[in-house]
Amino acid sequence: MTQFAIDNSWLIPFMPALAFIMIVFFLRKAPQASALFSIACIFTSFVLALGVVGGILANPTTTEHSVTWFSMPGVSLEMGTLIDPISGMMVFVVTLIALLVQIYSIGYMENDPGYSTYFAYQSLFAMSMLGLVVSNNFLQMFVFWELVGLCSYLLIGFWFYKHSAREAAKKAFITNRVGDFGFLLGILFLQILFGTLNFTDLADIIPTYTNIGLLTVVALLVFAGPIGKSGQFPLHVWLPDAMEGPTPVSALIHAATMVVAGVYLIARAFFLFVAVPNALMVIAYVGGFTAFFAATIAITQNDIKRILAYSTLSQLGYMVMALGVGGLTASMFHLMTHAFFKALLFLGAGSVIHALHNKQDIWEMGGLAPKMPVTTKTFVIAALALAGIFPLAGFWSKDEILLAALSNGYTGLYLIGTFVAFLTAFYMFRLVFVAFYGEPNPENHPHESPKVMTVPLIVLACLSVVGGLVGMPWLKTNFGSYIYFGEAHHGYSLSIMLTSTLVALAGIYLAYLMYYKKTISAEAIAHRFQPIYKLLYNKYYIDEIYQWFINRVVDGAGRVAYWVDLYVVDGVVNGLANGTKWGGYLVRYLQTGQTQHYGMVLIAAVVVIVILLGLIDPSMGIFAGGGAK
Amino acid sequence: MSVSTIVFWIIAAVVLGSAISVVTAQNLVHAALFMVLTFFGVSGLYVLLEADFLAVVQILIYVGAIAVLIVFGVMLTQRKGMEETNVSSSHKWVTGILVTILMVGFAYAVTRTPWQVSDHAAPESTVGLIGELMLTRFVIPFEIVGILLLVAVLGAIILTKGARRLP
Amino acid sequence: MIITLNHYLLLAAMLFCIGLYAALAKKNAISILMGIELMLNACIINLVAFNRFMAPDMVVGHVFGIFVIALAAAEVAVGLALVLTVYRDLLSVNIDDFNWLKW
Amino acid sequence: MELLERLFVNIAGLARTLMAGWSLPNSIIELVVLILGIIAIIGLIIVDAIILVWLERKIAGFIQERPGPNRLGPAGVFQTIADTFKLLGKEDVIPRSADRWVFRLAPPLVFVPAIMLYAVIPFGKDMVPVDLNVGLFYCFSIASLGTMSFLMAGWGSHNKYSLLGGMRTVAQMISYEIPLLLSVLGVVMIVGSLNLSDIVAAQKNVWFIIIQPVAFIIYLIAATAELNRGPFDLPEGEQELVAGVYTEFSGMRWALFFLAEYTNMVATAAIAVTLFFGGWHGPWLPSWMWFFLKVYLIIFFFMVIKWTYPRIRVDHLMHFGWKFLIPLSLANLLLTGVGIEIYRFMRG
Repeated sequence: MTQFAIDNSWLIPFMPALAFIMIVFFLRKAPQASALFSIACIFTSFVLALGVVGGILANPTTTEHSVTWFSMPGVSLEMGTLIDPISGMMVFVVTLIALLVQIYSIGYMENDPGYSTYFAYQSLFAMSMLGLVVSNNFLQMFVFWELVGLCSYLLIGFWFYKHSAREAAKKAFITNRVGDFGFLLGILFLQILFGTLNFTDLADIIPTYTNIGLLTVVALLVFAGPIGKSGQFPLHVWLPDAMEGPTPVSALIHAATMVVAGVYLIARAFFLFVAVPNALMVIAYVGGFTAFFAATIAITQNDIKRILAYSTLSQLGYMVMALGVGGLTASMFHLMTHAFFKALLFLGAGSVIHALHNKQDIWEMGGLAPKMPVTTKTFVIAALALAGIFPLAGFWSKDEILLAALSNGYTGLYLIGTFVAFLTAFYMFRLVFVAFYGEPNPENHPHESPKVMTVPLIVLACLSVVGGLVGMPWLKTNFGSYIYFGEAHHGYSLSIMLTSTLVALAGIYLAYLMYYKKTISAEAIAHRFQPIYKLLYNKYYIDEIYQWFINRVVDGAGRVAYWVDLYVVDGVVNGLANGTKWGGYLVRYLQTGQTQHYGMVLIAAVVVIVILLGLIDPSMGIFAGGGAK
Repeated sequence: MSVSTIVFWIIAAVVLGSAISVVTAQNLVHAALFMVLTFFGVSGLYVLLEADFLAVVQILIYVGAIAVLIVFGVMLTQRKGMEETNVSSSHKWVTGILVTILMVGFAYAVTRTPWQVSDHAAPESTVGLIGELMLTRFVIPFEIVGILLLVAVLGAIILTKGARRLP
Repeated sequence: MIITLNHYLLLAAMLFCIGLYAALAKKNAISILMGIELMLNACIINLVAFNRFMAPDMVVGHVFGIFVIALAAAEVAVGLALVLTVYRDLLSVNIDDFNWLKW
Repeated sequence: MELLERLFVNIAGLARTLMAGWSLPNSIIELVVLILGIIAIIGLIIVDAIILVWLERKIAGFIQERPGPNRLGPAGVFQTIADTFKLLGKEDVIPRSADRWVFRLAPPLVFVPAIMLYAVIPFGKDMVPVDLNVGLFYCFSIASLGTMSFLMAGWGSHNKYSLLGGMRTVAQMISYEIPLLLSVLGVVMIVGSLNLSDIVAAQKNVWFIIIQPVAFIIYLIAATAELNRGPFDLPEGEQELVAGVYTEFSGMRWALFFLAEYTNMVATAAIAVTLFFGGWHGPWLPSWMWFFLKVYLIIFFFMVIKWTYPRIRVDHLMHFGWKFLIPLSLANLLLTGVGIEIYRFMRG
């Protein structure tokens, strides 16, 4: 079974693709059937993924299958699958979350007119994401990379009748273009420099390559992809807006899976980044800055999904930072645990939004805890996990990142990470206390969500609790024994663990004081730090800066180009056209409209050609060929 | 002078004479009838060339169908008398010179070329061989010709009857 | 005197040239069609003559002759249909009047 | 009996030996024998026509419950001969505005192809004038020549009835030529030869009317239409077109048309016999007698049809030809092909 799953890993993306095709072509008119078929397919993929994981745990080796896609002289492109511990873990996470989210969607998307379409998109996304994960080369990965971008666009704009959804979808797509362009350039560079895009081959070649300057450029170009897709500063602006999509989509795509594709790409191409320490440093600082930057914004936001979105950005920053400081294991571990609890948070938020009929402002909620016990409990578990409280999942992975930062000499980043842990605990429990334990809003009549929605929550809550235990440094074969770069390590530091736990608890306590006990007035603090608060509340005015840039600089350049086009390019074209026109006036006298005249010219031309050919070689001429046997 | 040689010269005279009459006859119907005579002569040439099947096909299709169609066309498009219906254009002298030069070129080419003539005898019956070739080696052209004929016939019907406009 | 390939080829060439003259210098559209028929006939004579004198064992020339005859039939059907259609509009089959292609 | 059987063959052999005695070259002997044969055939046709005209008038009379010709000779047998002399003596009128040459050429050009048909028909055992290997095809191509002559006759008369009649003739003949050819192809597929002698030989045991009944019916209908006879005689429909193409013709020219029609009828019947009724095969009697017996039977059938059925309307005629006979003959062709395959499969 496990061997079958590993050898036929192409089936994993194929099953959702089948679902997509079936729904699009046959099941459009049958919403329930399409949902069930989609879930059945993703479940099959999940079973296969379990097989893959089982195989990896038994024998952590790399299995690669590839076929030639097409080959030309000089370029040979292949398609294939690459199963190693990293992709095995990713396949497991993606299929699991996708399965749970799809089950959850049965309840959440109930009565939506685009039910079938929604599941078709979900299947397409699952196909693309899984295809991305199992790719064995950059080009195939890029294809699926673009496909997940497309799915993201489709799902953000799923409620396209809403203006904001359309705008958000466009924003996500366009912002991603910037990063993807860099990524594509990087791929082209790799193909030109090394003649192959296969990960395994490149991993062999790159360490021997000596032109570090060029390689740095390539690495940074490739890193542009993750900047866009994983929402790193400065291309993070699309992710909060992407919350316009249905909440399960946010959970699956914009929290647990698609956005970590960038992190996965860095991990996959880690050999490339390790070869150029400068690039690694850039990655580390970009990640660290994003983590801090997003966390500070999250403190001031009021929309439940936006808080979670900034939290996602912050956690993605963590993962990227971990990679930057060389902690591949830590990053991947955090990726996995984060997928569990962040998906849980989003699904919980979705449950709340569902119950409150699309209300998203946390200040309009309040007092949900008694009405929605399951949602509240699972949400709190997830929040604790995210805050990094012992022994929940986030604790282990966050500690590992901090350890990696400190042990690799990035003390500054370690401090930032610790501070971000504090901020994380603070904004998460601000959310929890306000939304679930605040003053009940008399307008609301919340009710617990149906089973089909709560069961995925419970499953994810269990995973959020125990998911981190696989990475306990005391285990003999823990997470790091499978996923590492170079060699496995089992280090831990009690001081870091204690610090981070204390810091998180401090954040929770501060939130408790400010928003539950109200002993510290949040308004007063906001008033006192008015400029900073406004800066944070308006997300550092990044969107406005981009808008100004586009309005002034891009439009100004556009106006110049317009003038050039109008007077220079059009002038040349019109001049040519006029010349042609006047030429045509002269030449048209040759066109009599009499077919016979044309025929005569034709025959005359034949006669002339025959005579000329006869003259060129008068001895035998063209007439010698008639004797062919 | 064997019999076949005499027959060849007679047929050649008939073919060329009637072909020239096609061009020179003032009455278009006469021209068309001379054309029929030309077709007959060509059919005779096929008999001389031991292509009996082709000779019969020539008569069946050219005389029995194509010539009839053309005469029909003549009759449907002439309203007044038939005198002076087959006149040449104003550029007939240029055309004549051009065609003469082309003929000289042809003659030069034909006489200068050392043809590799085979001395094998022609097969007794060609029908079976033709059928076999058409359905084996030339089956694709055969099918294409069939489709072409179908398309041509449909096109001709639509052209003359006028296509019915869809509501 | 023996009739050789050249006799047939020259005869066909003459027939072709007469047909070509009819096609290029006649005013009546149907005359032009007749000229084209003469040219096609000349082609078939060539095909059959080559077949007879250069490769009599194979009847490829005959087969192609039949194809040309079929083509001629198609050509005449469509050509006459065109002439009749134009005639309905113009009440003329004079090729000089067919000048819609003119600027 | 043996003498009778070999009668004509022996006459030809006698002529050959006689000329060989005069030490003439071989090719000329064959030519003379051929010419003799042609003369014999033309004589046969004329005698035949005289008999047939009398027969037709008798049959018409019988069907219409009147005696028919009954004055000259016993049962009026000499009536036709008298008519022939009358026609020969008539004034030859050519309309002033007629296209003279076309008008004059038309009647012989109708008649000549009709005679040419006889060149390939096997009249009896070893009695085929020219044993052509594309015989059947030759028959149809010669038969199609008649169209052109009718068109010439209709056009040359410069008479609107003639022209209309000519056009109708051509339309009818071209339309019905297709089912005619297609029906015959079934037989050709079974025999695998276009040679009429081969076709006759193939019917030694079983006549093709048993294997190809549909083809025979199609052939009979289409042939009637080709002959412009019977219910399909619109081109000369008196009530509408005066006499169609024949309107302006008189005297011997008209007689030629008439002769051609009967010649064609005999030829059509002869081909029908060759294709479907086993040709000259038959017991006891000499082969050529069997042949003529069968031919006359079919001619009798043609005549009965002509005098019993009303004339069909022109659009019905075309619809029947294009929309019924052609699909039917195609279906017959398909069935024949399938049957042949099955037969081959059964035989291994």
